[in-house]
Amino acid sequence: MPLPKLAVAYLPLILVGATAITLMLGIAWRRQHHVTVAVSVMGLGLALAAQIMAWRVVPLTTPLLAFDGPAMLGGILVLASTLACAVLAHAYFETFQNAREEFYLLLLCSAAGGLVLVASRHLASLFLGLELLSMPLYGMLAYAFHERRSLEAGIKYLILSAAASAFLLFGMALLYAQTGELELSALMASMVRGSGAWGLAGAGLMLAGLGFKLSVVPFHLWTPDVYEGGPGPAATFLATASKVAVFILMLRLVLSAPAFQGEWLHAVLWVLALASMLVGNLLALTQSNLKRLLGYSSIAHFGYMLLVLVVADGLAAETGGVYLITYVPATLAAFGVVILVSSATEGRDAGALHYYRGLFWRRPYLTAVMTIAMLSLAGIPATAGFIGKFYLIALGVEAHQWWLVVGIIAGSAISLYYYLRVIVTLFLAEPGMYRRDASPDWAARAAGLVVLGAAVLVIMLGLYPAPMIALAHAAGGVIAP
Amino acid sequence: MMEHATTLSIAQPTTLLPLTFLLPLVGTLILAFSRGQLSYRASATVGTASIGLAALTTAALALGFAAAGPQQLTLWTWIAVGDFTPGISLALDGLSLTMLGVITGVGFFIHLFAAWYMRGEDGITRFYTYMNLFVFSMVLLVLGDNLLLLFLGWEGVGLCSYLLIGYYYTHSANGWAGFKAFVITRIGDVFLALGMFLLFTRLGTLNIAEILELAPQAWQAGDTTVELAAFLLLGGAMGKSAQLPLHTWLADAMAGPTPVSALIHAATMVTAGVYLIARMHGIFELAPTALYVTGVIGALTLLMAGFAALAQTDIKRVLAYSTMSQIGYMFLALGVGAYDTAIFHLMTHAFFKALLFLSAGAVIISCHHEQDMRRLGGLWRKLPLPYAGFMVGGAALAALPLISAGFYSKDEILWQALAADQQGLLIAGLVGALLTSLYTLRLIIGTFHGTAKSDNARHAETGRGLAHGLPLVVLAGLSTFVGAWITPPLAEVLPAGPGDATHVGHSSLELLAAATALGGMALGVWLFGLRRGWLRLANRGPGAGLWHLWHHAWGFDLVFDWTLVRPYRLTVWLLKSDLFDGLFRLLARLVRLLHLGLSRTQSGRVRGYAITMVAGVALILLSLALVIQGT
Amino acid sequence: MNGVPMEHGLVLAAVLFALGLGGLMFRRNMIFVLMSLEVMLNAAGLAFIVAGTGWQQPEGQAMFLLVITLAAAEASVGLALLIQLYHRFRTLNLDVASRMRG
Amino acid sequence: MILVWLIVIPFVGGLLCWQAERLGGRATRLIALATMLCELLIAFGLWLQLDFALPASGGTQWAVEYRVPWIERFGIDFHLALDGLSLILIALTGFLGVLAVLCSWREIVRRIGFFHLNLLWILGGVVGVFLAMDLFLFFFFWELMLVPMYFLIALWGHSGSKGSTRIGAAIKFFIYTQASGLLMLVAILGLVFAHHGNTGEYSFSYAVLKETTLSPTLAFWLMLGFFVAFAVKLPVIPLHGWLPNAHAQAPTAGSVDLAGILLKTAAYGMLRFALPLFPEASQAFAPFAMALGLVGIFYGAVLACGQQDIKRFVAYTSIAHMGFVLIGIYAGTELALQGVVVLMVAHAFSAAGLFILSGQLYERLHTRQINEMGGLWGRLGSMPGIYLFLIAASLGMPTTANFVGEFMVLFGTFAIAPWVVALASVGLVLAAVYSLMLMQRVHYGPPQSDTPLKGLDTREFCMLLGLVALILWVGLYPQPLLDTSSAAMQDIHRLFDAQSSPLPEAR
Repeated sequence: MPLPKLAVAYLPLILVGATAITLMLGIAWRRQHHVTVAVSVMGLGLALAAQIMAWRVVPLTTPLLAFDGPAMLGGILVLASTLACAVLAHAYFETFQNAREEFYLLLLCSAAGGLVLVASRHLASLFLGLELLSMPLYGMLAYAFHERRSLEAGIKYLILSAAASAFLLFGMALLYAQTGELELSALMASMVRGSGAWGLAGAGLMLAGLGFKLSVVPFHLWTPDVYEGGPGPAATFLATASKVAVFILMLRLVLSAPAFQGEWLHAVLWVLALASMLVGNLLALTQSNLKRLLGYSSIAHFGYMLLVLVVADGLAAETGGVYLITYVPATLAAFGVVILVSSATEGRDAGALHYYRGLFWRRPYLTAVMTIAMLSLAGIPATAGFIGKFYLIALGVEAHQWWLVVGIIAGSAISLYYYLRVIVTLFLAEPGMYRRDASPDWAARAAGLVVLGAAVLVIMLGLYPAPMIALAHAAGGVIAP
Repeated sequence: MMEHATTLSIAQPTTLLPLTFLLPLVGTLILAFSRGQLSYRASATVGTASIGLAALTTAALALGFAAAGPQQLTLWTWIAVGDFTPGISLALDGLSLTMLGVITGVGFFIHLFAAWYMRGEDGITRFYTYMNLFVFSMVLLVLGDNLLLLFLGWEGVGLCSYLLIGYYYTHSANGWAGFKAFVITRIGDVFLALGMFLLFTRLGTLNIAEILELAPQAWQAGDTTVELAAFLLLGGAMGKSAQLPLHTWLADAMAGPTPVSALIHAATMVTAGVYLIARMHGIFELAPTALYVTGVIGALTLLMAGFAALAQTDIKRVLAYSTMSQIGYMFLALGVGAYDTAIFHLMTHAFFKALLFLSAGAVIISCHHEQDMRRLGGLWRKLPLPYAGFMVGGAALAALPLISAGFYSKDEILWQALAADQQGLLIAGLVGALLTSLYTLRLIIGTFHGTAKSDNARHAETGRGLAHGLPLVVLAGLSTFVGAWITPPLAEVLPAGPGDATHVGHSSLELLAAATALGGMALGVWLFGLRRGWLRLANRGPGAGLWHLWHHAWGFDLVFDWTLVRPYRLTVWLLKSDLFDGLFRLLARLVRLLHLGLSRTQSGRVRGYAITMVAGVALILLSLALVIQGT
Repeated sequence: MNGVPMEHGLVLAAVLFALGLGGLMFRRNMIFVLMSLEVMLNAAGLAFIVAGTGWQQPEGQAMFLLVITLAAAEASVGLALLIQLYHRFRTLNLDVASRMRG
Repeated sequence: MILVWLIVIPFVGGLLCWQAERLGGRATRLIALATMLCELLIAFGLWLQLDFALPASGGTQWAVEYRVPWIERFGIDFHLALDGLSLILIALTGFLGVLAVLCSWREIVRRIGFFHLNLLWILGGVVGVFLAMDLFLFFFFWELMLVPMYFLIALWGHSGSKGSTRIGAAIKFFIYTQASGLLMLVAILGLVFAHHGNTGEYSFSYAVLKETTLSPTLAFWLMLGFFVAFAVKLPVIPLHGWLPNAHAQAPTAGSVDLAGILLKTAAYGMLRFALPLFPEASQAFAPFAMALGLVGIFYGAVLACGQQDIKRFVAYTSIAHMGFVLIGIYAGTELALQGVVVLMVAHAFSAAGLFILSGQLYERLHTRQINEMGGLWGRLGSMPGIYLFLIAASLGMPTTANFVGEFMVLFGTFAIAPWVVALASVGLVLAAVYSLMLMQRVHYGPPQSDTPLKGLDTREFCMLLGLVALILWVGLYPQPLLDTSSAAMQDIHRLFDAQSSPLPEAR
């Protein structure tokens, strides 16, 4: 294997790691918020560029990592969302009293974990990536530990995530015991030859562990609490980069290994998908905290996306890619607005919906961003979300998964109720209990630009989705063994 | 629209033809868009003059008709889709000319009279707007050469009738009376519409002349389809002409101003059904059953209404039931195939019934809007002209032999019934004649003789002026044998009736009819005038019951109330909360319940979350165990 | 492997895992919860070792090392948060951290 | 390219209105008015210029076409095309747009810019629906127009009685349409994949998909998917739940657009897509559809009688009228289809008129409750006369456009389904019942007070007079309309009729 190719493939990971180390050293030397942000943004930007460059060398396989289409796409999404989170965090921590710099360190570590995870082709790298992704998140979520909710979110996530990790590990161990393989493709191959009860149980436990990270019903209960309590940027990262990475991993698992869809697992996935899309939406119905609401909505969205894993054929890879691409900017925009509104004043995040009452008449463009994000999450045309939903339904129709299609329709009908409620709140005139507001010059700041950019991206992808489709198509087409 | 309208080369009279409906239309438009700027005088002038000019136009047309015969004029094609090409096109023949004469001629005098009658009322402009619009629609009804245009007029007159019945809108009851009239006639209209659909579907045309030409080729006499078509047309006619059982609206329609009753609910609109059947006689000729039923309905109606008229106390309601009864005669005539006789009676009836209504109107205005017979009386000295009107009109209504117009037409009907060998109908007609004499006498005696029974009657004021006098005089003249001299030019349009006037039986029937009428009058004088035996009969035992029954016109209103109105109201009430929508609301409630239930799992406790997670894993493993067991 | 079949080792690990799970589900004290988590992770580690030994491969033990590392990291972060919890609420009862719900 | 302008103009106009708010309300309104007039003029110009008589020999059925690739992965084009039917409806949209702007001149005083943005965007979306000839694009616009409509109801609506809020109404409207829309999307995709299965190529093009061969079962289900989406919007009982609330709680302009145009998109969808794409299945389904139409006629009529809110009242009458439209569409004869076109136009005028009048009554009386009215005839100047005319139109009085439409539908259907026509005709009686009942309860009876209310001002009078004139024009001389849509309707009729006359037993 020629070294330069390998170097190109590894470059993003190396860059992220290097940035993290630089930051660590820099913080030890001198605390400078702006500089920290600048360095991490620069590092992430370079990594993102490198990731895009790395597309040239796919597919490339090493014993632990596989650089293929989904990995590249996942890497790009993870890095882009991390970048956005970093910029948003800059705004968020503006008024923060304690040390702010370590947050970026954690963020970068987590991003590195994500990069590993999306490319992993070995149980060890999978495990490493996943833990590297999750572990810093504990810290990030509890970062504002003076705020009781943040602490609570951290503790909850820590305990439950560790439990999930334990399930995952035990599942891995059982699979290993069954097959004697740790490399995923070999493992799958031997599962095809004959899967005993231990192996299947192991697969089930792994599914539970990964399902937790994707907050699939019934492993979803932590989601709203953690989203609500965690500081905005941490929740954003959790909702975007973390979930994207785990989903990409699962996508590659089911795509590269048809054995993963043995009848039983397939049925389990099917049930989980249907349950997630319905339960997530039902839970969100009358939610009046925006961050919780986004948590519930993410449950539902990943429920929809499980359809991709259930089908795992034909359009599936492309659909998964497209849906992720459409999901990320919309979520970023929604969280971005929350962060911007929260950032101006200290204290709890501005999660409660009543803060947003009549926002339009004060901050029309910010409201437009939020509206676009909500519409996109609801899957209304002219937003990227519509293309995603279109793809999903197309996939369901193609694969004759009628019940899941019905589930998607029912789910999105229910979801409209709460998305629309949020939207209309933004436009109502009556004053709320008390207002929180973004700073007047929000749009001129980096965070504002990110949010606007995300919204514009949502609209652009909704109106002209061809490039996105091409990207997802390309990513789905190259899957390493 | 007129410029590109006339495509064919037109003989002189035809160009006048559109004027008959354009003049009233112009009147309507002027009045409607005056936005309250016109004075009473101006409104009345515009409203009356437009009809007067239309009447002159009709006279001109009649002269032209004598010379040139039937005319046809297409203004423009209304709708053209495939075969479906009804035009806005007019046809003038003897029948429509007769109708046109009645409408514009009698209509003009009624308009004129209204100028006197409506003095002091608000909204005279509105009144004349509706009246002119009515004449416009009625003219289109009779001139339309296809069924759709006829239907246009047909519905238009219904609307005007509705509006004019509810003219005094501040009393809800008047509005509801109009409502009732419209809805019941609309039921008839639906039959007519269905008849149109059927005829068009089978014959491929709506043109009346073509239908009459094609029908005998398409159908044998007595064919089910043509019977059905005839029955449907009959349904339409029954609604409009207030025939059993769709008659209940007419008595309530008296809520409108009296000139309206005279024009719409006596002279013209209610006879549209007769016109329709006469117009579509070719269909009825092919449908003997329907034709027979027509006669039977007429007979039943004339009896039912005759009895009901006996027991009314409101002079206008007496006249209303008498109108039903007289139209019953016309239907009877139609039913025996004597179409021309029916039209002849239609014409004479228009004269004398308009006269009666206008006279009644004169009485009502003179007596300060008192129209209850029980509170009138002794007016003949104070109101000589209305009294004379009542006498002449009553004579015609009761078919006083030789000198009244009614005698000639009604006698002809009875003769045709005999000639057609319909003894049942003949007997009904004779009994009806007796009843007619009775209630006419009761009306006249009750209103004009005896003593004045209320202050309103004691202080009656005599009406004055040309608008008051001229219509009464002219119509009175027409109600005598003079009116019977007018022979409608129907020979070419309608087939001759079964009877032939030169037949031997004719004169003996004439004698019988005359005897019936005179006997009825004598009985009436005896009952109501000399002995007042009536009151004793009506106040005791079975007499009181009959009185009650007849006073409420055999209780049809009650029957309809219980079979139609109440069930409909009940349905409305039952569905008020939108049943089907309720299903979806239930669904929404279910979703909300699920939401609440699921929200309870979101307890906030880590241990709870962990337990759920473990339970999920356990379920997954359990399902695995089941699968493994299964294989 | 001599004598002990792999299944027995796995069952042992499973039992350990279930014990940890029980602690996780039913203990309120955060210290015990963290300990239960350790038990669960170590059960998984044990299973790796059993499996590695069963297949005569070193990878099982390598994985065990990773698991140990994770457990340690988990514990350190967990303890840090535990201190904050105590600092704030003067109790180690996890049920106090249930402000967010619904 | 002109077609693109038709769509773009309202959208751009809307943005301009939003920004023009800082120049004051008047400027905003004038811009909105100018935009809609521009739209109307373009439509009118197209009408004068183009020939809709017959498809050019060998050419397409479209008079104008515009096509650029959009999403090539699935063969989706940005494909707009215009024929007579679309043009009529677009002109209608333009006209009602003008009315909507005019009738909110006084009513809307807050956030004028954003209001007109939404108003114009609705109309832009609707125009898109009428022009889209690519199924993806059609769906795109179909859903897109919901959003501004939602805002219109939710932000400028009135709260109804019994705790029904405007937001609730707006959400209900949105959910009904969106959920059923997704069913249509499923059906569209089913069709596309069926086509893909046959040919190996993806295409969303109307012309291409029309040629797809489908198994009868599949065709039936796909047709049902389309039908449900359109049935919700039309609305067909029992999927009508959103309509009364949305109508009652929307601002006048919203009701005008909703009744005048949005409902028509459903009928248009049936005519353009449901029938031509699945002629056999539609033929098989026709008895059911007609039965549903009948149910709608009766149900709407009965419920209208039970309403206390004048706007709800008019809303239910719309359901009844749309029953006739449904029957006409599924009768499939040329006469009935042409009748449907006329009836759509007629209902747009009459319902819009009644809603405008309801709005004006509300401005004067500050109530929409019927039992708080009564005896208004003498107090409102010339308004009751116009009210009367519109009521007459709504009950299908001859000389009005509604009569022509209804009777053409009935005439055209009679040959196919006489019993349906017989029952539907009973609906004519019920129409009289509810219409006159409204008249009676609002305008007749003892007046509540003697003080005259403000009569119509010039703006209001001109608006209403324009409507009256148009209703009369279409009622007396509908031929220009019929000629315009004739080719399109003949086309549908041919497809439908190819399935031979004796009705196959439906599944």
